[in-house]
Amino acid sequence: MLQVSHLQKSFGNHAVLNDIDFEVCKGDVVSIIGASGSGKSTMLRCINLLEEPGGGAILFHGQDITDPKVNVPAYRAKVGMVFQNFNLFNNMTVLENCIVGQVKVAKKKPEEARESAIRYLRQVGMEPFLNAKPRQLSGGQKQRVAIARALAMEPEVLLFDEPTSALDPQMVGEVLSVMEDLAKQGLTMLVVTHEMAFARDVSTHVIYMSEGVIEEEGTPEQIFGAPKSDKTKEFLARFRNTSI
Amino acid sequence: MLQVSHLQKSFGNHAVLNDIDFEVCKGDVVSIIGASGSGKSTMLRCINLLEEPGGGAILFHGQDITDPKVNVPAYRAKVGMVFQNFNLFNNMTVLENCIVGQVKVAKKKPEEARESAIRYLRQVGMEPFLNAKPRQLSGGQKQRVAIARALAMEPEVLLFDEPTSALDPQMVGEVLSVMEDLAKQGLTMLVVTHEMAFARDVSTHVIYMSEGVIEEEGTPEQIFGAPKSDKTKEFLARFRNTSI
Amino acid sequence: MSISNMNFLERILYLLQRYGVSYLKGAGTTLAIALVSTAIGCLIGFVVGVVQTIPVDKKRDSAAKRGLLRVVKMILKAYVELFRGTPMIVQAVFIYYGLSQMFQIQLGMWSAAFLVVSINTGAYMAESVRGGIISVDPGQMEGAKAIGMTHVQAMKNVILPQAIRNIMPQIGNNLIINIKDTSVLSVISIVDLFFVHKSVAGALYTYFESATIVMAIYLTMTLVTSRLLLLVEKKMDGDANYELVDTMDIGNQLRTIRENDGEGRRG
Amino acid sequence: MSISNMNFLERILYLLQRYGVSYLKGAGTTLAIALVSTAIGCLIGFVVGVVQTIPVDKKRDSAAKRGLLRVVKMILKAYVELFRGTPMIVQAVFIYYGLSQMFQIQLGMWSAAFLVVSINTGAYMAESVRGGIISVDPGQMEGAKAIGMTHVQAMKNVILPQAIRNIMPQIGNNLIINIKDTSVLSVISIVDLFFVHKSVAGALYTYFESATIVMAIYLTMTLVTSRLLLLVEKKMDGDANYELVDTMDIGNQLRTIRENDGEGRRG
Amino acid sequence: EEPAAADTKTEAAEDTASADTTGDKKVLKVAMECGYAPYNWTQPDDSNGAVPINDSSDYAYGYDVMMAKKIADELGYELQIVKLDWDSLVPAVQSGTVDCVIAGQSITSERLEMVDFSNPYYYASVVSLVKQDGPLADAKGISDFEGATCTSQLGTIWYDVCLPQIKDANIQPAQESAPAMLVALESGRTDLVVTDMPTAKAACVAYPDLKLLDFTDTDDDFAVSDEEINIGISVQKGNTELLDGINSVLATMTVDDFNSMMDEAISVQPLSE
Ligand SMILES: Nc1ncnc2c1ncn2[C@@H]1O[C@H](COP(=O)(O)OP(=O)(O)OP(=O)(O)O)[C@@H](O)[C@H]1O
Ligand SMILES: Nc1ncnc2c1ncn2[C@@H]1O[C@H](COP(=O)(O)OP(=O)(O)OP(=O)(O)O)[C@@H](O)[C@H]1O
Ligand SMILES: [Mg+2]
Ligand SMILES: [Mg+2]
Repeated sequence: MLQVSHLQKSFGNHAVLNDIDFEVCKGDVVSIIGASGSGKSTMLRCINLLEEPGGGAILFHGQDITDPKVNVPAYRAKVGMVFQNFNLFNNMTVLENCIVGQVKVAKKKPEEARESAIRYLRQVGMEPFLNAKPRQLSGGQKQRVAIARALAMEPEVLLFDEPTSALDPQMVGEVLSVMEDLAKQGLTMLVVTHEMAFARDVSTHVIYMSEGVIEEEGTPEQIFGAPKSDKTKEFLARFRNTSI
Repeated sequence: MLQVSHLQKSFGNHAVLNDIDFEVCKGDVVSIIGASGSGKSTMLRCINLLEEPGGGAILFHGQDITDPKVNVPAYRAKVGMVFQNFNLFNNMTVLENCIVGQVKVAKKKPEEARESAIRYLRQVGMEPFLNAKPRQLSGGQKQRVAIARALAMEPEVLLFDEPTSALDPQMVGEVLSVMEDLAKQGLTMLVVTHEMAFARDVSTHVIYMSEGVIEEEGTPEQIFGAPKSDKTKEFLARFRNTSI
Repeated sequence: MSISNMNFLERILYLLQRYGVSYLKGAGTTLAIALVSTAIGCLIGFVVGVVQTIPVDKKRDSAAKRGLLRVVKMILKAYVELFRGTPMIVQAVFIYYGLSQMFQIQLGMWSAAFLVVSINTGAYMAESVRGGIISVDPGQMEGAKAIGMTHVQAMKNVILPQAIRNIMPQIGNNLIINIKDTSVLSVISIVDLFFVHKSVAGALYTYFESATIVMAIYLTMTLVTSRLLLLVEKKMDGDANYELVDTMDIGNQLRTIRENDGEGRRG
Repeated sequence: MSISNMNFLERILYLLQRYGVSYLKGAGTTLAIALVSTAIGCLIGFVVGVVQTIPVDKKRDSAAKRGLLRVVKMILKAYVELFRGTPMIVQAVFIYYGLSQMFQIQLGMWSAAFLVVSINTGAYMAESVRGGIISVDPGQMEGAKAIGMTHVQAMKNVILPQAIRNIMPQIGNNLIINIKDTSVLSVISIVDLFFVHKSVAGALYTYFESATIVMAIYLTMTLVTSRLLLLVEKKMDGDANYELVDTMDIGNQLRTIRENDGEGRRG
Repeated sequence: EEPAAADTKTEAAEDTASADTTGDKKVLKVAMECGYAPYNWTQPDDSNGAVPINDSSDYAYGYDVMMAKKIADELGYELQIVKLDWDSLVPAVQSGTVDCVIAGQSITSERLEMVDFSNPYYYASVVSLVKQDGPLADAKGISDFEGATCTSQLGTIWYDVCLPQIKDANIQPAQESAPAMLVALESGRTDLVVTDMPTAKAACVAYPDLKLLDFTDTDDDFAVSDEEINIGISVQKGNTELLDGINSVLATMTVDDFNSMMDEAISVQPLSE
């Protein structure tokens, strides 16, 4: 359902993405791994059109969404995003953060929106904090609200940018199990992650990025079991030494 | 050198820290682990006096720094901090971020400050980005600059709030080795972390926090090998299942 | 006792006794025009500020839309520059007398007064709003866009509420400026507080005494309004703390909501 | 040709020919007072804004320091409220004539002019600066404090540079307000652009023609200044992109620095 | 709101175009500052026959108002006093928003190009005001003013014609209003102001330490032609009907009539109470 081809992006003279090609099918959970600064966030942002791609095409259900005629807000409503730095709305409470999109964008009834917001917040354990403002939350709490906000929009595809970076192992477990459930229900996910365990155990497909190109991609077994590229081997070396 | 006793803190009716007691000696690397929202960041912020403790004492070299007569900026200059959300200065380049404190606070000569800033930036692999502004950096890059900025102040104690959350495993390895070096040189560190591997392998002491109290503390061997409290066992369950 | 034998204070009392009502009426006029025009001006300023920050998407927007946006932005820019850039007193004369002379359009003096002050405030507020908008973390806009909000929705729900908080001190400034600047409306026959002062000074030649009275009245008005605005700021900042929700209660709440079909709803 | 037979344009040309130099001189006076006073006023505003945001630490600050801070803050607050809250024209009269009458203090008219406009601008800017400071992410202050900066250091190096960026539109507003508000200084014998207009209109009864001329001059002045300020804003925003540093080169750079003893240093 | 000013248009030449009608009586809109005693001032009540100010609860009275009443009565108009800032008196009459201005305007040839003036409705004399304890208090003529710092009101013959006659005078920029001019004198910023007798008399009541110097009929006085010191009523250019009407009323009055009317105005001005 999502096809990226020859995607390019540079900031000034600094080429950040180079000829990125891959495909995601419905229900896929794609992990994107790679070094800091290799362009993972930029790629997600391009898919969501928060950055204008410098070249190439992004097909969503066969339609090139870089096409000028595409209704961008409507597209974005179908493609959720959890930001690396959360970007919660500072002027709203936790609950309002999760309601506003449903009401204003998805045009749901307020009470319906409220119920589903509370449902998702409960899933990530943020129910007691409904009335808190973002500035009153801990890092992990913010991250969980950001996840709930994205889920509450019930998108077709979800882009996660390091969704568990601020969470403790226990919470990571809970969030991952929520994500697994969603995957089983057919939600498509692209997950930038540094949790190699997640990439290996949960995802259906792994993309390893290095310096703006896809160095290697394949099933978790291929990437973790038998990486072809030397770079991939080196990158995974520490993880494989310490944790497997 | 750092002694926390009966530390308390609440926001409104919400008690966040309850009767926290522990001691850190010179050269210790103390890991603080615990669930999201358990009060880890708040504790670090109290130690740095960014939050006013609600009760209890914090002794630094025997002097209670909650005492009104203490010169707070001078104390803070000796106690570095890496924030969970980095707090890089947006109006400065990467290099300036690492220089300004040395020049304005530590009163170093500008060229000296510049050299040591570059040295620390090189250690975290951020040398090519000297002239970038924070908004132009990736999450992991920001985190590395934040670490370099704190190191450049050459403090006696360093408080790290999840210093590797945005880093890939390879980079985590490099940052951790920098921290190990520093520990060997006698730098004292308090590290809030979700990297159980780090807590286990690098630290000299582990504190497990839960709901505002220290549930258990001890050497890594004690905590990871033979946790006494049920809560600790439960918290560590997932980590022990998957990664050991 | 003749005024020539009175001392400063006695003269002030004499003026108050004789012209007290006039002063108060003048103050009322001043306050009414300032309040209404600041409110309208803020609205204008918000609309202009928001339109001026609509990004042009070279690729996605049709040539027609881009052209239109450009024209609208140019008109708004011209509006801001023209009304910010020329003295309000001259604008008032042109609008009230000039329109009448050249196009036989006779605005009532009150409509002219509200019009002139509002569009002036709007021109200044447009710039303040622009400043308020650029000071909001760009991540907020990204967050809003990512859940599918259009530019206008994002502005309305996310950016402006935060921008307004940042420019509240500015809104206060504008209100206070207006309280004082309505004095130029004496050219179109509006008898505001300052015109009363001029009349009294011209009738009794007691400039300092009358000036002292109007300064006191002005100060009272501006102090009260700036105090009120500070309260609004405090209110906007909200509580420093929040209440934890009793999770047991949420289920009940949900049920109640369903029964009342949306009472107590939010957002 | 007699002026009664001229059309509007011809009259304007006639006025320009006859009073052109006076208009220009008036404009020069206006611009000089506005520029200098805005600059001084901004300085005052920054100092007041910064002092007003110094946090009081109930526990750590000595009673003496807290008392002093409170008194200073109260004085500054009174200054802001007094000068924002009363008409500049009355202030000018009190300062220029009142001081002379009551205390035999004879300020020169130019000093009085600069003084009055500067302290007024300062009072308004203090509020704008407050708005600018609250709009900067509190994390920035924490970052600065964590490396040991004092409140003043943090303000100077971290907060204000960002606040200034946010209130640049406001500084533009103030400059433009001042360009127009200097007209009230005619009460203390300053012959600014607007006074020239009044003189011409009063002598020839050609209000609209003269007003058109001064509006054009005001517009020119305000357009040029707001254009310049926009350039400054652009400059402040800096490049959208940065250059990667050639890491090989850094070693050389370091060496050069050492040799030149700090040329090209930063911070 | 302005009472149905709808048809008050500029075709002034056309008969009573610039006068509204309410009921059967046409309205005569007369503009003045209502802040220049004893010519015109604002008072809170209608004592002495003061006229309500349009759109205000205050009343206007003074020499100009008395004259306006007389003209309106004789010509069969209903009088409406429009209180306006000095700056906008001219645009108001030029645009037809008001019918005439009675506000102590001096008749000059230059002004006659832009508005029409009636015949003089008052002959103002020129006097000087100084401080009683100041160096000029004993001046016997304008030659004693040599080198004085002086000022007067903007757009008056006193400023434009009289002050330049003082030898080596340090002429400061003109003041916009009589009160401002007096503040300048009283505060010591200027040594001397030149104005007319009614204003000067009023000033001496408000500021007892001022001294009025009148050199009329001496050789050492300001030289002004009779024409220059005349003040007139201005109407929109070409509004001959109103102008003729006003002139016909003024023609019935003598200089003594003017003076006695002024004396009455001075006697009832607020300062005299
Ligand atoms: N300014 C504040 N006002 C009110 N409550 C706050 C504030 N800051 C933090 N809290 C609350 O204090 C508790 C502890 O927060 P803290 O940031 O210390 O957690 P943490 O252990 O660092 O969690 P994480 O691992 O998610 O970062 C949380 O429940 C949080 O909501
Ligand atoms: N606005 C920008 N202007 C200039 N360069 C940018 C900008 N945004 C990102 N970059 C650069 O693009 C590169 C890729 O950034 P990106 O955020 O995609 O990295 P990432 O793979 O997400 O890294 P991380 O794991 O650290 O978050 C980085 O070198 C970064 O400095
Ligand atoms: Mg990233
Ligand atoms: Mg934390």
